[in-house]
Amino acid sequence: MTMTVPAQGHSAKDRPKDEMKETPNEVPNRDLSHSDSHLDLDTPEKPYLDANELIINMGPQHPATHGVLRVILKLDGEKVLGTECVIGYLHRGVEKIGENRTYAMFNPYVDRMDYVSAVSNGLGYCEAVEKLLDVEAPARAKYIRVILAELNRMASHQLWLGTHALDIGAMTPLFYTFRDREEILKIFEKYCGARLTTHAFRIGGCQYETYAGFEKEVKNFLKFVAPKIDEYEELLTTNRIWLQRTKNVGVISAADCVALGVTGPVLRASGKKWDLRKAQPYAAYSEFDFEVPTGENGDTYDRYLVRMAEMRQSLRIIEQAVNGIPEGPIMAKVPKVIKPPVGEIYHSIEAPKGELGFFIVSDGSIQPYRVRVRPPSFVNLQALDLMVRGLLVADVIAVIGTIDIVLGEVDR
Amino acid sequence: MPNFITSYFGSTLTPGAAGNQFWALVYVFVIFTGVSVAVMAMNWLERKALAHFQIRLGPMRVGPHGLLQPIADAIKLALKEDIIPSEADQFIFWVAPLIGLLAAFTVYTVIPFGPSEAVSDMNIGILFMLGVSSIGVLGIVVAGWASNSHYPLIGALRSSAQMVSYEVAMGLAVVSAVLMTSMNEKGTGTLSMIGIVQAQQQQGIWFIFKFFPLGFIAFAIFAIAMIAETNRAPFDMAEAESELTAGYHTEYSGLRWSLFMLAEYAAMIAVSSIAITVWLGGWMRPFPNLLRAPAWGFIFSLFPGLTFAGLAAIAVIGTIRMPSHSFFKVQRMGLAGFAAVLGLIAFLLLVLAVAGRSPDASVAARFNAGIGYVYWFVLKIAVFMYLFIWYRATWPRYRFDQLMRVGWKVLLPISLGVLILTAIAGVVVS
Amino acid sequence: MNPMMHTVAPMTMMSPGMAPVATPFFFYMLAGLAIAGGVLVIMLRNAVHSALSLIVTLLAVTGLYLMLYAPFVAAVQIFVYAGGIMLLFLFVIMLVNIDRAAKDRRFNRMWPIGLAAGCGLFALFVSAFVKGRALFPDRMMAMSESSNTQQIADLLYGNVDRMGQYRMGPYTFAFEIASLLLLVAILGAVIMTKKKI
Amino acid sequence: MSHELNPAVPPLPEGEKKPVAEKPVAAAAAKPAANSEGPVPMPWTSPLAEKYRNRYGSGVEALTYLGQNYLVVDRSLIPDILRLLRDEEQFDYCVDITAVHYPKREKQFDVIWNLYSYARNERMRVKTQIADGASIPSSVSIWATANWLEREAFDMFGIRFDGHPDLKRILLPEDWKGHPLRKDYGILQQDQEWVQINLGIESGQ
Repeated sequence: MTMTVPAQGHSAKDRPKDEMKETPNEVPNRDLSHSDSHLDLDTPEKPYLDANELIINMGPQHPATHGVLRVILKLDGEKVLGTECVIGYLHRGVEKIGENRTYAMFNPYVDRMDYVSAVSNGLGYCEAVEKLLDVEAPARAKYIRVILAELNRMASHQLWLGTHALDIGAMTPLFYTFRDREEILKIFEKYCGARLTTHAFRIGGCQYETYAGFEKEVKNFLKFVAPKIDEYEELLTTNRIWLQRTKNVGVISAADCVALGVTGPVLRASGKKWDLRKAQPYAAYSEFDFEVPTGENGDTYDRYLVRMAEMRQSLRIIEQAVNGIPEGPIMAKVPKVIKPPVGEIYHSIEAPKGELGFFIVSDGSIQPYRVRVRPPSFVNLQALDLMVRGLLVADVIAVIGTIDIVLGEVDR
Repeated sequence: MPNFITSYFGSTLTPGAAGNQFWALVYVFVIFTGVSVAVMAMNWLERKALAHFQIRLGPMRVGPHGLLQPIADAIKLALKEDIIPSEADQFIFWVAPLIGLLAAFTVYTVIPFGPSEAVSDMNIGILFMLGVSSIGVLGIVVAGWASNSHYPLIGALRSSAQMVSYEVAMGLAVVSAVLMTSMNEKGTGTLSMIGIVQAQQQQGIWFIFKFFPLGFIAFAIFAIAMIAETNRAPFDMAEAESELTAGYHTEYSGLRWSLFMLAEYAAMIAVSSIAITVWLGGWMRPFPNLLRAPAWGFIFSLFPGLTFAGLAAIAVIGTIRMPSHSFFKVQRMGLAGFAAVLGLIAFLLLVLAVAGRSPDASVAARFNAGIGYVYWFVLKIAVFMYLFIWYRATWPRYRFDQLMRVGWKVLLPISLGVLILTAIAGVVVS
Repeated sequence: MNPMMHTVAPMTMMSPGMAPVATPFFFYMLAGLAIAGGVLVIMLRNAVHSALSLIVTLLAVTGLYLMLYAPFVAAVQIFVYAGGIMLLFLFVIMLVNIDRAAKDRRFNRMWPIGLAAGCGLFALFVSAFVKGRALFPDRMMAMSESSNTQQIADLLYGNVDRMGQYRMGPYTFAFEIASLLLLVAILGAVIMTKKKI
Repeated sequence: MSHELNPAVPPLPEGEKKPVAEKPVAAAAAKPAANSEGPVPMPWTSPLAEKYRNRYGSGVEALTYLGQNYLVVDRSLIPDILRLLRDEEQFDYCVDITAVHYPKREKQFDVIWNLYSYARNERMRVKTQIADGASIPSSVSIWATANWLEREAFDMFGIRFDGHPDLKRILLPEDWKGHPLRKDYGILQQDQEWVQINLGIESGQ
């Protein structure tokens, strides 16, 4: 009856087993030295009553692992003793591809990493190459970039909210968020012809001028979506079951976040007010007035609230940007063949999921010598083990949802 | 006509009580068919209602407004390959859905759709219902075990623990209502389903309003526990699709899987009928004690016909609003036909209501009364079914430990308290 | 056919105004089911199969209770044993490592004693059966062959009431003692299983 | 090599009305006036750089390029310097750990730590060079986040990190042969044997 999961090569190194005795809703006192996920999966002798430890394989085909994440759970009844993430099922070697494409050719590939926020990926990559070339996009292009990136942040958060709520068992928000995300995708489609993998930007600016009525449509969307966010909140924010399922679940402190390199809403929800748009402004973000919402407890509920607040802040930014969008060219003077000088650059932006960085090494040729992507989902996912130890199986689902991972980005 | 057929006419007993096996079999057959059809209708209704909660259309392709979708689904499921995992326990895997189904359908023998519109009246009816419906979970548990897979096993464990915990609160809530039945001159209560409704009739009050708010609290406890008992959202721990893929029926497919669904929906209707029988006056029409005049009886007896007329009108409007494209020709005809059938039923019911008005026409009157009982009972069930769908569309899922906490630490003490207070109130009043 | 229907059928058939139908048939069928289930419980290797056989036995016994005009006991049998206790049995059995349990010896060394005890019990039953007719001849007559429908109706419908009266009357003390015993058992179970209280 | 691009003069569009985001001052400063090959790394002068240069002498080289600072550190100094950077200089957030492969060099790999300080709102990189087959001390004890990042570097480049709690492949299958981000690993190359055994197909291409 007990199946030993064929795990991918677990050495039989013995690590001290976490003895988590807390009840699930208490904040466990965690020791970071065990955060590396190592499960002792090879139990030689099955005990007669093996109710105590159950090893269960969640994914890669599982409805709530947001793609092809595989989590091996070691359970005591339903209590999680430890987890091990097995990733790489969607590995496409994006970084290797980057070394074999020209700078411009690689641009659409980055859209395929975090495919629910393709615009942000493109923005990060284009700005990194621009930095390497030492050119700067024109102001109008920057404004367009901000508008689209913030729309994309909304879309990403809406998708997160829908799937997260679905994971916790609330079916209905999914359809509400998808209805509203559709409006964003329509704007993307009208702007660049694609809905998901947009490839909206070019190195040096934007390829396309905004279409006629772009500003009006964006403004209409802002008016349309503001009450919809209240609608989501109405369904969930004060819902008793939602509160019970999310409060004090998957707690992570700010110090743990920093140590684990966790960024984005997860970091902010644990109380650290840090947003790259404020800390190291890129594009045109320094010109807008917006808040960085933070939480207090670092639990799933705070992360939910932070993301909801971020949606509202995105609306503020878009409103300012669309009202103040300057006239002018949308493309800087960039050579047809992009051939940066020898050197290396790191540039990062605040993607919806956290800090998305591009480290590009140029050898002076038309292809990057090395493109390193610093994926927020990948790094944030590392905190899963810390966040779920001592919780229940149902909480693992909630925490996977609340970290907001996209496996395309985790595996690249 | 043979005596065993005609002798039952005019009897005020259930066929079981009258000892008429022929009519008992007829009733069994009618209930079996009726429940199966109701489950199909419920399936369609759930998909449609859920879809409209979620700004979708739901099934629209098979038949007008997807009306034939459940039939298409049933055919598809029946024809699907029946997969039994090689590592599964073959026999138990095979028998598990049947256990659940048998338990779910067996309880219908004592559900009183009317004072004589039940297969049988047992003096332990309510205990029988609770007991047999608790057997249904055995099917779920052994199904989860027999699948020999982890997710079904966890689903089965959850299901059994959940069922044991909620049955206690459920039973205590029912007991407090049973106490209320003893509030008569003789001081004798009853466990019979029909007796409980008749007690409400005699006391002139639905038990939900009796000793307000005690009856209401007991009802609320039962209403919560029955959702847990039937594994529905927000207590659908056993088949939580985001956690356990599909819970106990992960490994099931085809007909066997559909038997689980059939059992689940049949059980939903069954527990709703317990709630209706015990607290909501069973087959009684609204205000039978206040609106006593025969005219009121006539007005209420028009309701079934009017309901069907309303449904027919909706179908007619749907036919008219259908796009006048040749693609929709068949659908149009189908919906028009559906409207015609509904209209015919409405007409017959209205004629019967008028014919049964005069007390002389005893067979028609009796028939008319029977239709009225069944109508009100089914209407109340429909409200409950809608609530089930509504809950599912609105609430997130409880976590397992929270569910147990609610069961043991909230519902159980409250139901005990209600039981004691009801007893005290009963003594004080009498 | 639905096995539950059998258990219901005798009850409904013994209603007033109706002579019992095929009583011996149902009796022997249910008795046979109960014995077959009981034998299977100890013969089957798989614990879950055994548990299911035990459920069959319990349901058959439920039917027998109904035939003895003890509907309340029958209902409690379903409610408590088949529904509640067997569920917990299964709950525990499912967590046991079946692979290993199947390899274990089915009968331990005590089997001769068990066999002897079984034979003794069987002899007791036979003697009770033979002598029992002489012990309670009137009652047995009254039960099975009485044509007095009113008496049967009293038996049928007064059953639960009488049960309650006995319980709250002459047997209150015994009842409370039993419940105290159960309470102690519950406390013991909690203390034994809970690691930290 | 012809360069149409002169990075010293960033092409600004005409008719610029809105103010553009200010360029980093350091970037302009770092740019040498006349260099057709683009900017070159310049020595980085800052208290931090001075401090480490003084403490470790020639083992540390502090450079800046396009406004981004980095230390090139001798391999033997890596554990000390990383720990000091975290403890003394508040570089408490390890953004990334990665590597670059230069097959023609004697020490083939650049290992790069990308650090950020929340307190100072400042980024820097630490680089070191190691030879193929050489190992490098793990920084998991310094930043917990290094765990997966080092596993990825091991997976992609075959760089061993001493003292890593669970150094194994992360993105590729456990028994895959080869490290794909090495320059000698072709873009169409794959572990044929693994593909045939595990996927049951002739080729993944």
